[in-house]
Amino acid sequence: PQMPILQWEDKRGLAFTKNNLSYSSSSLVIPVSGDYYVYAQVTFRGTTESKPNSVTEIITKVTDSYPEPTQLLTGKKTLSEKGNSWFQPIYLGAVVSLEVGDKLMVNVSDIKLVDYTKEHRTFFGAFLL
Amino acid sequence: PQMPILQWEDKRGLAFTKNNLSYSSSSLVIPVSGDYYVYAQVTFRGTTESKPNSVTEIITKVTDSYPEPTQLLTGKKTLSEKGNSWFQPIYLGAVVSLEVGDKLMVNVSDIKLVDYTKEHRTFFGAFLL
Amino acid sequence: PQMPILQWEDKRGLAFTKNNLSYSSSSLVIPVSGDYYVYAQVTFRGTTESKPNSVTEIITKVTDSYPEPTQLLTGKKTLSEKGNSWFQPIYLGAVVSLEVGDKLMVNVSDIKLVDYTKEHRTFFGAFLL
Amino acid sequence: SRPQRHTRPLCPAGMNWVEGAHRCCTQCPAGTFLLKSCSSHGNDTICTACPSGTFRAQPNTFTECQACYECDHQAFQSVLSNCSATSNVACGCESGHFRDCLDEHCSDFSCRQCQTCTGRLIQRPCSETQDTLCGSCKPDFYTEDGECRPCHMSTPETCGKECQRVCGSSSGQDS
Repeated sequence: PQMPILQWEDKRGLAFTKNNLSYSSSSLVIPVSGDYYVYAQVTFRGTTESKPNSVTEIITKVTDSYPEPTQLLTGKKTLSEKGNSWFQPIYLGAVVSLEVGDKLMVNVSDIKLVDYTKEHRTFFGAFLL
Repeated sequence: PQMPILQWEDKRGLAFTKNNLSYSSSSLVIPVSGDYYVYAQVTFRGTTESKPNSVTEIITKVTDSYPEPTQLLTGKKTLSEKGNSWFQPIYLGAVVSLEVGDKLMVNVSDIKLVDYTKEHRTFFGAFLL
Repeated sequence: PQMPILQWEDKRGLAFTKNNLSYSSSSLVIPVSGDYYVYAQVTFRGTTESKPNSVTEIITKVTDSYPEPTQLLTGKKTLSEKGNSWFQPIYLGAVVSLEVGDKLMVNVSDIKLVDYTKEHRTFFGAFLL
Repeated sequence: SRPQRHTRPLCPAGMNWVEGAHRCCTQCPAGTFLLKSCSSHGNDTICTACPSGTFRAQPNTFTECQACYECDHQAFQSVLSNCSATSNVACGCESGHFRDCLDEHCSDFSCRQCQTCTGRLIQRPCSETQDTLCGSCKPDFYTEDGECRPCHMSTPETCGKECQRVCGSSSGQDS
């Protein structure tokens, strides 16, 4: 079963899309085939009560021509925080070859643990080389 | 209250600036408006005595014409190390739209905990897309 | 003593090389002098028995004209996980000036602890700006 | 040659130097941002209101407004004041709760319930940033394994020092 998919703000504040790289239904849609540097940071946070063993962030690609999503980049971290609140950022970034129409999305192990409160803590993007 | 601002070496060793991206008074100064990939890693380190609850790294933008800095990217991590010494690197990177004259800087929660001893552990940079 | 050097898959799955950036004997070989964004993520993982105090990832440059490798980027993290198994990803990325013929490689503190099981967890790359 | 320092003439209050127009142009007031910059041949800055969910607290020549923060429901925060076009959201705790700050900046905190000091004197009441500080047992209460319990005539062992008043008056009546 695929992990929950994050939704993103694509216009307000620091967020923007350009050069036909568009955002729709939780995905960045690739406008032209080529090599892209794709990156995302998710800040996970919670209290001791809501502390899982680990948190995971995955950047995934969905292609019309293939039924299953492809995992491109994965960051998995076990947690050992003791205090009553914890913070764990995971940054991922790499060059991947993409085709026009491919969709990029970010999956996380638990959406409730994602820090959505400040736009500079959790972000996602891509640029054509 | 803004967090302390890190100072950087911009000429010696691996450090360099070019294409008019200049460094002055702790900031990278943007020479031409456009989209930049901005990144920084700070390695925090200390002993158990000097271990805070958390460490934070923020990449900030300052503009002459606006009194308040804008936080662009933030990495915040709670610490749970037990041993007598601890290390915690935080890497941040993303594309941001910048205007000519904007200044980029790196703020940290505690300057005393920053590992400045080796240039390959703590670094900061940007490039125009 | 240099830390162990990781070996990489350069053709199958998500891996690829192009624009004459070639891979041979554990290194990316630089085809043309210039500024490159170099990056790598290593996911370390193990069980409590095999848990060291810390894990380290270093991106290193070897140049024919200089006998010793140069450390370009380093990520060092102390571990405090308690559970029976632990995961710790370390991402590094920055712009470095390279000469034609320079070789880039990734060193790790302990090869046995590197998660090589999934290509999206541990990866290495570079692109010319 | 001496590196040419990027010098900019100082603009009068309420105006900013705009490189493109090579002149000072009026700033957009707080709550708005720059829709169209002024031009070198006369027309002035055109501003427009910050879209909902964003704000600008100061006059500016920015091409976007800052995204509002959100209060952290996972940390039981509540909204003290909503984000407006000119001010960010302000988050706090509901009454009967205090801010358990992660660090001295307290930019991140979780709201935790104030202690109720059952059977104890309140040494320092619960405040926004500090839990209640409970003191010793109230009069007519006695301590038993860390708890403060009310003195009762019926239970003989409570007629120790703390409960003299309750037990004292009752024994007076019996004799």
